[in-house]
Amino acid sequence: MYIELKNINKNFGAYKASNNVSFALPAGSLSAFLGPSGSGKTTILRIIAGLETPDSGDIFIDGQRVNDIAPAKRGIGFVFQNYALFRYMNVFENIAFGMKIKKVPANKIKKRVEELTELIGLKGLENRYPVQLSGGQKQRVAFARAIAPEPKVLLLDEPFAAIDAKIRKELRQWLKTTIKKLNITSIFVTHDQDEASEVADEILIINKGRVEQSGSPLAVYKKPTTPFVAQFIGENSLINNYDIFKGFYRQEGFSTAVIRPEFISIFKENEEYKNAYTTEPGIVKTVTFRGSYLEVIVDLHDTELKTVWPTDREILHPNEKVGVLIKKMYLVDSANIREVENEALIADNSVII
Amino acid sequence: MYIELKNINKNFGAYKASNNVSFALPAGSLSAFLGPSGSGKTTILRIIAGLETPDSGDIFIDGQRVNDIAPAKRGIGFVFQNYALFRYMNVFENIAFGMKIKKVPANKIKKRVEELTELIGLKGLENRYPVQLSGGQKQRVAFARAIAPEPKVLLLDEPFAAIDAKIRKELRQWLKTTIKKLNITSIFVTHDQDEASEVADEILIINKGRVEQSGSPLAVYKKPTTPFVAQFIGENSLINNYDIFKGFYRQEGFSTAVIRPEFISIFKENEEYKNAYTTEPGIVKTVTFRGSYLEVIVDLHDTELKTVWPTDREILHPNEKVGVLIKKMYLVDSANIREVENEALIADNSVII
Amino acid sequence: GCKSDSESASSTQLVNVSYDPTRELYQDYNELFIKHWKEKTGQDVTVTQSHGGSGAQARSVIEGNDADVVTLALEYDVTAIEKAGLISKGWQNKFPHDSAPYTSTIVFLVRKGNPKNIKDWDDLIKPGVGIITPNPKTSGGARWNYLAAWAYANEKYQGDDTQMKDYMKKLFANVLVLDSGARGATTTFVENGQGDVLLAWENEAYLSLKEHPGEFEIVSPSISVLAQPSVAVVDKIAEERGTSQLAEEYLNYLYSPEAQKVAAENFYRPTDENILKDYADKFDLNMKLVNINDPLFGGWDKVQETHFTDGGIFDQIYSK
Amino acid sequence: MGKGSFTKYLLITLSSIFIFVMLIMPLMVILSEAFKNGISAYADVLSDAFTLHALRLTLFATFVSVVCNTIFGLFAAWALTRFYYKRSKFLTTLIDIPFAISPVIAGLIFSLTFGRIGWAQPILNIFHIKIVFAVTGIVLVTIFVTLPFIARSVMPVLHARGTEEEEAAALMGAGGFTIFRKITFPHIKWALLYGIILCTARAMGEFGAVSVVSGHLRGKTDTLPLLVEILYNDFKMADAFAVSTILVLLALILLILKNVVEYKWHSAKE
Amino acid sequence: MGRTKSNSIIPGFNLSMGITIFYISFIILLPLISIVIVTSGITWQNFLDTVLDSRIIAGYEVSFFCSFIAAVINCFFGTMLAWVLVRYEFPGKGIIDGLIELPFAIPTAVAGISLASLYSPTGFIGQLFAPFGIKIAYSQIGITIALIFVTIPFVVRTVEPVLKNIDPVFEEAAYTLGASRFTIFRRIILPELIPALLLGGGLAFARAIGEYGSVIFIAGNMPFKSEIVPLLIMVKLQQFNYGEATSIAIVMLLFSFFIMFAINSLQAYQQKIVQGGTK
Ligand SMILES: Nc1ncnc2c1ncn2[C@@H]1O[C@H](COP(=O)(O)OP(=O)(O)OP(=O)(O)O)[C@@H](O)[C@H]1O
Ligand SMILES: Nc1ncnc2c1ncn2[C@@H]1O[C@H](COP(=O)(O)OP(=O)(O)OP(=O)(O)O)[C@@H](O)[C@H]1O
Ligand SMILES: [Mg+2]
Ligand SMILES: [Mg+2]
Ligand SMILES: O=S(=O)([O-])[O-]
Repeated sequence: MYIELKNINKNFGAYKASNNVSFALPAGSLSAFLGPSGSGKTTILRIIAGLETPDSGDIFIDGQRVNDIAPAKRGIGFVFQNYALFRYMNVFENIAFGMKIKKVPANKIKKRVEELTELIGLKGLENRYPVQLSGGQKQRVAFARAIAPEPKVLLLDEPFAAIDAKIRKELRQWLKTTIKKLNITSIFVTHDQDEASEVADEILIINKGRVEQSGSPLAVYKKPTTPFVAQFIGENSLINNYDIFKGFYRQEGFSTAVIRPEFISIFKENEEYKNAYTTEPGIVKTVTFRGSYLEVIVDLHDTELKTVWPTDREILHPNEKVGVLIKKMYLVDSANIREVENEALIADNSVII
Repeated sequence: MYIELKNINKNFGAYKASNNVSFALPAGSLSAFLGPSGSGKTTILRIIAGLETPDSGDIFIDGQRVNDIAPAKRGIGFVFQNYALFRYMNVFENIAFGMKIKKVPANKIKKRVEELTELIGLKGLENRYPVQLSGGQKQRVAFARAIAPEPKVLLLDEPFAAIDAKIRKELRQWLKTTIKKLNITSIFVTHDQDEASEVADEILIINKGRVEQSGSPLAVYKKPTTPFVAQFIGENSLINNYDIFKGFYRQEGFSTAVIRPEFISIFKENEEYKNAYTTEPGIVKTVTFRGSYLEVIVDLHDTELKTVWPTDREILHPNEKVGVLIKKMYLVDSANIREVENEALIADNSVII
Repeated sequence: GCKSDSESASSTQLVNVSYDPTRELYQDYNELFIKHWKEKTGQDVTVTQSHGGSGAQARSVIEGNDADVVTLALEYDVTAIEKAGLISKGWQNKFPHDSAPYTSTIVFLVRKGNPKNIKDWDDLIKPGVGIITPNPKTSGGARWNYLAAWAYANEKYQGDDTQMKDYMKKLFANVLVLDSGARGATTTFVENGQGDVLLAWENEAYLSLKEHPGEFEIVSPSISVLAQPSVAVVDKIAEERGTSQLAEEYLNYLYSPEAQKVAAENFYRPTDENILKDYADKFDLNMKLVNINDPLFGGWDKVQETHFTDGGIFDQIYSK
Repeated sequence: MGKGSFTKYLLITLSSIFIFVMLIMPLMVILSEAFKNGISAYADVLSDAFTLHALRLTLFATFVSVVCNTIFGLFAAWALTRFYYKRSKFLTTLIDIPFAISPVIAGLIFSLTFGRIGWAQPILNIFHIKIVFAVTGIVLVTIFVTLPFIARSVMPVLHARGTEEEEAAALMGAGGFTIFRKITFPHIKWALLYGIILCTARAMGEFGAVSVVSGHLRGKTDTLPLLVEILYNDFKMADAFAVSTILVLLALILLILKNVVEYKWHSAKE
Repeated sequence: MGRTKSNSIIPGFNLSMGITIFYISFIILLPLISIVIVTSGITWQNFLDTVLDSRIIAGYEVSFFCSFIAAVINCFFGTMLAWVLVRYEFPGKGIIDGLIELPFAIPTAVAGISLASLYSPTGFIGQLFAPFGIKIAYSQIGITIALIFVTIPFVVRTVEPVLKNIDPVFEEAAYTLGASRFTIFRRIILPELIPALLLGGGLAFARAIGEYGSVIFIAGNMPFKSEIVPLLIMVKLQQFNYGEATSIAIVMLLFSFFIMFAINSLQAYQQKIVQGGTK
């Protein structure tokens, strides 16, 4: 494993910013720390970079324990949340800075900066100062500056937070492909799950200074292992009296159900539908256009459920009567999670078979 | 019409920040100005508020021409992009400020602030100072401050720009329902189309100081009337040699085609599909998990096309061979737009009929 | 707020614009005069003193300082006020002794025991002798220092211009510090220990002795200059304020024996011969003192013209 | 970020040495000279009527200058940062002039303007106004010499902060004074405080300019620095330095006041 | 950034601009006219002869040289003091902080006399250097020291707030790139400080050129060696020669003004790098 943290603890006063954090990431991987604000993501990143010293625990990079190695010697590139571009240096000087410090010969620096401006698509803008760049361009310069001295590890703290929605989406893809091309082990911090899902090979869900779950985005989405993850990931509806729905029964200890939009199927009144027996009648409350699909809130037994509707199917209207089928849900208590299928549906299907 | 602008022009030096802007919005509506950065959205908002004086043109609020009415007398609430909360006043004082200025009796102020903190869900935080609030909380205080003096019109300049992705989504819904509840005619500025689509009843697409198109989000999405709108709205693929696709022919003057993700259907090799004749063989390049669906880039005739794939269908894999069907596209030149259907598809369907 | 002193027709307030360091002299004299005036007219009079560099004080009067009388270090400074139209012509003859009620001269202040054995002007140009004197161009009073040396040179070289200038050159070549004012020079010499000899007014030399008893000695050269601080009524202002009579009496009374004694107590040489003799132990009466109106100098206007104007002899000494 | 205690102590030591040599040693000279003739002589000088008058005049001139310049500084900062105005840059540069002018010349120009030979004299004569060689002149030149301090310290803060908060308040109908008091002032109070401190210190200590327009009338137009000069020229070195210690003391009081205000503001909020 | 005056919603344009213009006109411009009026009383030739006189030129050289050195030294120590005051906690910090304004409060003459007594060859500090033949008081070194004394507050108090506001993240960024503490200061912090240093240094320089009271006691005032321009103006005044005095003053004023202008322009340039365009 390329980066490994073992039992890292870090307290700020009485507050446990890192609580026994351990994980290992393979070489060349691109991972994301995903978690709510204040969960300790930045703290772990800063500990790896050496900007913060852990109270206990070991940090290994490429098998070597780096706790006592000076930050600059750890071979780490760090992209700061607001880029922290040097305001009085132009693009060239910013990117060249780390190499100048290392006393790389001028002609080599020049070549490498050229390479990098090419890579980040800013060729010709070498003489611009940070203020003359757009958010996305700044972000890319910060990236180039971090990788210029050819670090073994790249750490990015909320690399997209300060960028416009539109550009953010483009940048995500760009960053992902570029990092993959450079084959540099990277970790980035985000609290946007779309972003984490889209960019990272592996996500680590951080909550209250602990790593709750890690795995591929789809795996984590499809199989949350802790109540926190089940609730945090996805645009869920949280329901307490989940036993009012057909096919679900109250289970001892589990007080809350988490229902994902795709766990719900909606049928228009005029459509013939497969599982007529398990489908219950609901009423559409709101239909919101969300870019390329419609988000639908349906009322079922006086409970609001969120689901989606494609733009190319016949449109749904508020107050329209529809058939609602809940296929499954997660039941959670304070420490456990259980995935339950709609029992009626199981029965229904088995009937057909 | 409640808010009406007629032929508003505003130049900054030689630059036309507003170019003959006219529109009318009904009472109680919630509208969005959507457009790229620098397109003049803020300028129009500031003109309505009276923070900027137009060079020519008339502004009507509730049928009354307000050009010569002092900004503070227009009955407008303004939420600034960075909130512009009074840093040295706490939440209570911030919200109460406008009423104090109007010499509302202290007990009434107290009651109204209580009402409002209740409304924005910040009860108990009245004594906090802005630095002690999170971005979303600040946003809500700015909102409460603006509506406290019961304005007839509420203007919001990029109300969500400075907020975290996750919280932003919650806030959008909150803002929408709250404004609807208060039934106050509102306009907000954004350059995020998801946001505009989700929150607004009506969007006005602004480009280069002009209103390009207006209408409901879905209407604008489904029927762009200008080339700019066709390209700006949606996650489109832009293609020049659109005549390489089966069923589409080069049309005089139209140099570019805009293809929406939902214009494309993908079929797995093992699926039987309806329009076999019009479907062309493509190869999946990337599959990205994006929250609740998968974004798929397919390669068709060496051209990359973006489309979507639901999480509940059998998963697609990179390099998988698939069938690709382009159902329609928009053709655009510098001033015109034309929607064209796949001719082969029309033929195909008619064959069946 | 703008206060305009509202003087009544015959004010009993008198403003005496004087120079440094006459503060104690006039403090004593004012007491004397107030009593005198009370006896004479029954009126109470208050005198406001003003002290500063002589030239700067003259300027302040020209620029608007409302002085009823001026008591300055140089006739030249008073003449400048005259030229500004505030003092009538012929003021020099209004009071006895060229309107100079007391005089002084330039002496040498040397360190205790006179280690460099400085006796006369000749000793000043010896190599290794460090001289401290204020700059004649910035300090009115210091012009007397310069003129005293010139008087000596004249006597020694019998009016040979080149040799006289040469002497002056050598003298100023030994000057270590050219302070801007008399007091600055004294501090440099006394407090900061610079130089072997300070060229000073006699009264100032005595003040230094008083402040630092036992550390210095006064050496009176064979020849020096008769420094005549001039007094005058600023006619125009005094008339405006209705103080002409009072002002005139104020200056006149300076010549009274009582006032002359006060001057002597403050180390100025009384012009009253009798009183001067009473203080013969204090002032070296054997020095030859050259008057400014002596043909050698020819009065202040000429002195200013030949010596102190820009490019004059003094500047030539320092020209490169 | 590392410890770097070596650098820290090096810098602290160097700074302390600099302060010691450049400020504390001259201060010690002043004190030792002031007390050369003993405590009672020192007390005599300080209780002298003329000294007390000079102290009052100094405090008066300082107070008026600081008040005038504070009012001006705030209005100027408001005018030059809150609005777009073509000649703002020019005006801003004009505000700097008193810093670029020698104090003696500063005094002289007032004398040459309002004095007997000044071009404004005929007008002043009509109204029987006396400006120079009176308290008015002293106050005026003190104002002149210290004019830039407050505007100069407040303007950058206002500039950096932008106008949105003021716009928000104005939009709700707040008047100019309310906006200033409630919205703007809290932001600039620290800069204002430091500007006032510098302005006060300089106003108290100003000698050159005041000297030219004072006339040195004993007990009337002598400020403390002028009195110091006169005593010094009168071969009263110890007295001169004793009077100087009043100014040192005033500076000290200023420092204490500053700390009190700082403490109050800090504990009042946040 | 700014809104035009006619349509700004922020109140008080007329009042505040009126007061500003009146105050500046009355306190600054009105008296300043005199300097021109008085100078216009002498001929052009006379003016040139006065300001180009070799002694005066020597005076300019001394004044500018010493003022420049003093400003540079103060930029160095002023920055160090500001740094120490902002970044470190140590006993006696309050004392240092409180002493910074002292040079403004002490009358310049007192400062001059005290410094002269300290630095004269028999003085407490001067005697340390005298054996090596270094004369501090009564030379240009003395002038420079007096000028350093009177201009300390300018640099410290302009740099201090800027230093306080520098975001530590810039330093961290450079740190992760391997920069040493000194490099971080030189390449990252110093550029941030330069506008303030220019301003503080410029103010110190302008003030130093005009300084009279504190300098003359320690200068020695030897023509062509340690004579400063303000002293030469006093010489002219001593001869009641207002025209020539104001001629020299005008040249000085123009020079100081030029310096300030240059600094303002440089600052504007720096500002442009940081804030961009005409904003
Ligand atoms: N230097 C510090 N001193 C005290 N507390 C700190 C410090 N740095 C961080 N913390 C606290 O530690 C916790 C974790 O902080 P961290 O910055 O790692 O969170 P994060 O997950 O990055 O949050 P965000 O998404 O808001 O950036 C927070 O509660 C924060 O207040
Ligand atoms: N006061 C001003 N002076 C000069 N130009 C201005 C001024 N205000 C705005 N502009 C210019 O007018 C244009 C429109 O500006 P506006 O702020 O309305 O854009 P916007 O659509 O709100 O952009 P953004 O999304 O970046 O906020 C921009 O090019 C801007 O530079
Ligand atoms: Mg963080
Ligand atoms: Mg905008
Ligand atoms: O006070 S003097 O000008 O004569 O030195």
